Amino acid sequence: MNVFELFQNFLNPPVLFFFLGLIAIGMKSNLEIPQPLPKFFSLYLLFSIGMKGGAELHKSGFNSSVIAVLLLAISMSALIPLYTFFILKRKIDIHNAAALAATYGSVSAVTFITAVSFLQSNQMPFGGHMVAAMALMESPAIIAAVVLHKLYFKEENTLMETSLTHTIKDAFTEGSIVMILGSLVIGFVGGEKGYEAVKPFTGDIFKGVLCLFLLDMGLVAARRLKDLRKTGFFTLVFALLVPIVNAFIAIGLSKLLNLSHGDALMFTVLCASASYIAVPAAMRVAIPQSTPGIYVSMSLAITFPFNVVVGIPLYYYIIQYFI
Amino acid sequence: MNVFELFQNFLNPPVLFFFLGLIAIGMKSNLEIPQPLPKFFSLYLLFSIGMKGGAELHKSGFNSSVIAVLLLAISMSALIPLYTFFILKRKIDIHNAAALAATYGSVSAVTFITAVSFLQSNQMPFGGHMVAAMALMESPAIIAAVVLHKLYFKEENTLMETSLTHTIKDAFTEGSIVMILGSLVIGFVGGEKGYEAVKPFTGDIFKGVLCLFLLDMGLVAARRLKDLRKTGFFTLVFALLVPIVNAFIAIGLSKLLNLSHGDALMFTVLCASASYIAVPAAMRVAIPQSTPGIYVSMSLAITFPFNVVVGIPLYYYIIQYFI
Amino acid sequence: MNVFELFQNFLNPPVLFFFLGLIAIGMKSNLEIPQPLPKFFSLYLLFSIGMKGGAELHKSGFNSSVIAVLLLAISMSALIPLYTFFILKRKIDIHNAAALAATYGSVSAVTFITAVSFLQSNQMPFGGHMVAAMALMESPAIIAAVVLHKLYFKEENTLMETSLTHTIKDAFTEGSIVMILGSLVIGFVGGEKGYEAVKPFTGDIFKGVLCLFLLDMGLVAARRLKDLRKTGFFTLVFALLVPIVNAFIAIGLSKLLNLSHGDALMFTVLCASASYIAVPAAMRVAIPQSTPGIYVSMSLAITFPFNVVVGIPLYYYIIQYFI
Amino acid sequence: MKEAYKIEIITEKRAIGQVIDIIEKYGVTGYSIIADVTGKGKRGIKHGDDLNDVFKNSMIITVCDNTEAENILKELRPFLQRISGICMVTEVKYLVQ
Amino acid sequence: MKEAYKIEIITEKRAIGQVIDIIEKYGVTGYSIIADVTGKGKRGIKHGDDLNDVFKNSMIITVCDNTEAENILKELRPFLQRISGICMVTEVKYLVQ
Amino acid sequence: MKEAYKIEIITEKRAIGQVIDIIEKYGVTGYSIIADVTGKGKRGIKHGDDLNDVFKNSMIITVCDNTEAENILKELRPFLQRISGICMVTEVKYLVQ
Ligand SMILES: Nc1ncnc2c1ncn2[C@@H]1O[C@H](COP(=O)(O)O)[C@@H](O)[C@H]1O
Ligand SMILES: Nc1ncnc2c1ncn2[C@@H]1O[C@H](COP(=O)(O)O)[C@@H](O)[C@H]1O
Ligand SMILES: Nc1ncnc2c1ncn2[C@@H]1O[C@H](COP(=O)(O)O)[C@@H](O)[C@H]1O
Ligand code: NA
Ligand code: NA
Ligand code: NA
Repeated sequence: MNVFELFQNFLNPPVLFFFLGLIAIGMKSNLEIPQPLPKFFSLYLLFSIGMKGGAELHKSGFNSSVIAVLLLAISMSALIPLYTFFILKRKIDIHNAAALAATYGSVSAVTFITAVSFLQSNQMPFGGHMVAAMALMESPAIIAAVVLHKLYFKEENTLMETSLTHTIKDAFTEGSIVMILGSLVIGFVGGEKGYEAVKPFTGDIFKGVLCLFLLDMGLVAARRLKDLRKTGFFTLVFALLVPIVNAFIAIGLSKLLNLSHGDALMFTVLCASASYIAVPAAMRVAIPQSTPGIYVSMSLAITFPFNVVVGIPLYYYIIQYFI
Repeated sequence: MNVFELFQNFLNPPVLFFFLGLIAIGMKSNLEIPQPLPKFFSLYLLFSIGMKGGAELHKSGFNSSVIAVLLLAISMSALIPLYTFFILKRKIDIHNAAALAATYGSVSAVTFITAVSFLQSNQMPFGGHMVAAMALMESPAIIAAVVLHKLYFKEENTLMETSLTHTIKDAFTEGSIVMILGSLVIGFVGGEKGYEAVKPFTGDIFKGVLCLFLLDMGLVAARRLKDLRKTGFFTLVFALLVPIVNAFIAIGLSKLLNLSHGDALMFTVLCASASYIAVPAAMRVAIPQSTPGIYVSMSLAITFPFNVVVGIPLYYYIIQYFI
Repeated sequence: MNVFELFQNFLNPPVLFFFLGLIAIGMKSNLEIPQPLPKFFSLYLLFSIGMKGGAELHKSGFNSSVIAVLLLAISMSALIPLYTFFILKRKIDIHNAAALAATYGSVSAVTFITAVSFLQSNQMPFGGHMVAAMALMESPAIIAAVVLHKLYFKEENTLMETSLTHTIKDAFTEGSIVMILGSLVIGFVGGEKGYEAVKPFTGDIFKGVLCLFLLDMGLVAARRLKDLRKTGFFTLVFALLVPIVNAFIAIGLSKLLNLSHGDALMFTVLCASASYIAVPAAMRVAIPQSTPGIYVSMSLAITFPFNVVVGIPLYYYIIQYFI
Repeated sequence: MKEAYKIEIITEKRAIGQVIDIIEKYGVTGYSIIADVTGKGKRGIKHGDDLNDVFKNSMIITVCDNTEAENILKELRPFLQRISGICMVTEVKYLVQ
Repeated sequence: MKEAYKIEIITEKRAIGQVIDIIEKYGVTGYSIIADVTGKGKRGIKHGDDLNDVFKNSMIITVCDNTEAENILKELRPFLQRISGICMVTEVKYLVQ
Repeated sequence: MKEAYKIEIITEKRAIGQVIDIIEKYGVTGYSIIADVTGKGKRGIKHGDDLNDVFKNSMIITVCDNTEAENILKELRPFLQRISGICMVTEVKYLVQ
């Protein structure tokens, strides 16, 4: 893969539709994918990769290396908030520091899905257990960040205090997590035969749906960009640097664990990506003083497009040459 | 087919997604298929089986045995309310007795559709006219139940009395019935060629959509289960026994009429299933004193899962060995 | 193609679903495709033909004859309002005359899409640039009509006067236009490879989605028919004659430019069709005194069904014998 | 600004057509509808999660004068009792077009 | 609790941006929108069944004080006359955050 | 017709369950919900365009008597301060089923 091919990712339809969304808002167009369709597409995409991951896991089976990757994934999700929280605490208030720590420790399903579509175009396989890794990386970061927040912030108003167990429960019952884990298990149980039956729906039309979903993401990201004008230059740098740092750590660990190129890319993308579904939902309950306008905007309007346009091909390039 | 294969029905993806829905509500997850998508899926499924049934009817044509099955189907829909009403009248108020009689005389399109998907997995064909049978069985039960209710309940408040003709009109203009009958006719007119053009949409992605639809059914059924705590043990027994009794009658009649195994299963499933779309809609107008919390819950949260998990494979097993 | 084949268009599923919609409203059925699904289907159809048109344009490339067709298309869109406005001004108020002029100068994407599906059934190709022609024909008519309205109507109330530049800006940022142009460009950039990846979604299931969309169009058209009772006989004649006149002009021009049969049909259909999405949206801002109940109803409840049922096969027939 | 009465009715979605009939019977020509409302009342919870709008409400708002309001309310009471729902009346100032 | 005015405006969905501009012009910083409202008025029935929101309304609710209300209402009247819609004002008690 | 209080609360969609808990705690057994409301307030714009209802509001309406209203309002104030949202109270005439 040369630089020209790297650039090709930019030219594939799903990514271009993301830009169409940005442009449409820039032109003040009234183009929109009406709700609740974007919400449904997101469920559909989770359903699709869950079923596929489960079916592949059925074929490959669990083994010690799979377990190792899953444990590593969980650890990274819990550790990233630790280091980011202490950097952030110096620059912004403790509530948003904790929320941002959770955001960057957790993962973005859509970035993962865009990477799936990228690997497909490059005919490179990855293991079904990476879908499980994604599902398992959503929550540890949330729990870690809430623990940090509780340690550093003594609340006077205990009226509606949310206990940690409550947060943990919430983190595992969030709709998107139930959907991906459920589909993964059902795909695993159904095996090859089960997957074949749903493949025209979950597999064949996948890329088309992804185009429309990324169009919506572009529209939403462009709206959020306005929120970012108010937050400082620091957040911009953070939203671009942290993914790169996390990606480099992930690539190093992938080499240590001797992961296949496909698995390494997926793991790297998970570490580099930032949540904008599960984390904001959890933060509104656990740390309501935090400002979604900041962390959702950073994740969605900066880190997500960076990963999708530059990050994925870049990580892929590095992995191919250095692993 | 042995007992192991029977059990396999439980393990196929659509049924497992129904259970995922139940579990999600049990965990108090906020997972949901946002409205109006479930409503749209239901239209889609009616459209799909209507087109398919029509195209097959185009191939096979009408003959005296087809007519016989259709007449039998209509009769069963009208007769089941008769016997059930008099059983129910002894235990519960007359309004709900009539509504329940209609519920169990009429049919459940989704149970039918799950049976279609079951037969597909077992590579067993069934006649396109069974779709017509389904469409024709929706209304007679409603009319029979409303007649019974009028006979046994003399209303004082005649202010907004609904005439029987009004009920009959309503029963035939209900959206779901117009959709299935319309698609059936259009499938019939379009024949093989018309069907081929829409098949990637109505056929190929059918099972995937069914998974998401049954997920939603699971969510809704679990919510309704709570309503059932208030109603007694009798309703539980009724919701499990009546489908079995009706199924046995249907299997006997199938043997008499010498139906193919596929047709016999579909006819049995129709008789055993209970309505939760057309009947509740009709009852809110014709018998507003009845309580949808009772009959919808019985139909959706007990009879439907029973038929889908135990009933369909059981009836199939019996039909294969006794017809 | 003989008269029998002409009649066949009437019998293909999408058109029959349009009639099912009309019948359902006639029966006072509550059948509906719940919002926002019709809106989404319309986006989906624009996305699909945009991607396809773009990919084909990628293959064929631009050349002088393509440019000629596009210029001709833009001119027709701007000129039709001129001649219709002066006819209309004699019979109805100036606001609705201008709105109707814009309606008939602009185009109907769904009529175009139905023609695409018609050509597919008849295995006749057409050039990808015709999709560009469609996109480019939406706005000139709007601008022409607003200019005419400004010339002939001196407004006293200048409070919220809308400038012409504002109208022009609106005409190009309307969601449906951004969607079709965006998809066209992305399809063009992605070429054959990009199109193959999305084809199962944009191509294979297209006709099935079109059925459901036309069902909704039938429901909406039937509701609008009631509005038309109030408007006179003149509007009925206008809504039937103008498309025919425009079609004849278009067929003549196609012969002059030596267009292929497929391209000629698409151009004719564009000229003959009347807008009911972009134009009403623009008129509510630019000429709010106009009555959407009149021009949307004429376009949707008369001209659209006329074109779909009679027009398309008729124009096709004429083009085959006279070009 | 005109003094007027705002009537807000929440009832079963499928019954909204009958409410419109009542309103129009007494000469009121304007109303607005919010199609999807969920809720809880004497008849249990309406989750709005079913396929046929039986467990779903709609809200209809109409602004009218005193006599119209009285006529509508008289006919509405037995209707709401028989079917389901509530009705609230508020005095409002109304901007006449 | 603070005494305040609740202004409810129902107008064409596509015109809601203009209503927001009017509200914000007079310094009111809070409002709520119910995006999809159907209805009937002088300009006929809005079924909400079209593809471009021409036959659909939205409702916008804003709580403000007396002066703000008066300013808004003055500018709203010609707007509603020109475009379409109604406006209701109610006195409410308002729970200040 | 009964005199009653209509409480209208607009708050984050994800927090609506907590509002229902507050209402039911004080014995009010009826409420209605409009699930999707967008808007603007102290915490910025809620476009309603996200996938997890964080940038979306809901509106809950409950009709109750004076004591119920007072109890609810007392508990609502810190809740709205902590989470987000507004609350309006209006006197209405209420048609009792
Ligand atoms: N006190 C109340 N406040 C607000 N809405 C109510 C109230 N009581 C009933 N409702 C609404 O009216 C619907 C029907 O009420 P009911 O007929 O009492 O079950 C409920 O589902 C609620 O949406
Ligand atoms: N009297 C009324 N009560 C409630 N809503 C109304 C009333 N009059 C008009 N509306 C609403 O305002 C919209 C536009 O009204 P109009 O401009 O008169 O056609 C209608 O579609 C209704 O939604
Ligand atoms: N003055 C107001 N009038 C109407 N709605 C408001 C007002 N202020 C706030 N809201 C609504 O309450 C939500 C939350 O407000 P806040 O917590 O101030 O951001 C907003 O998104 C609006 O939907
Ligand atoms: Na991460
Ligand atoms: Na039955
Ligand atoms: Na035209």
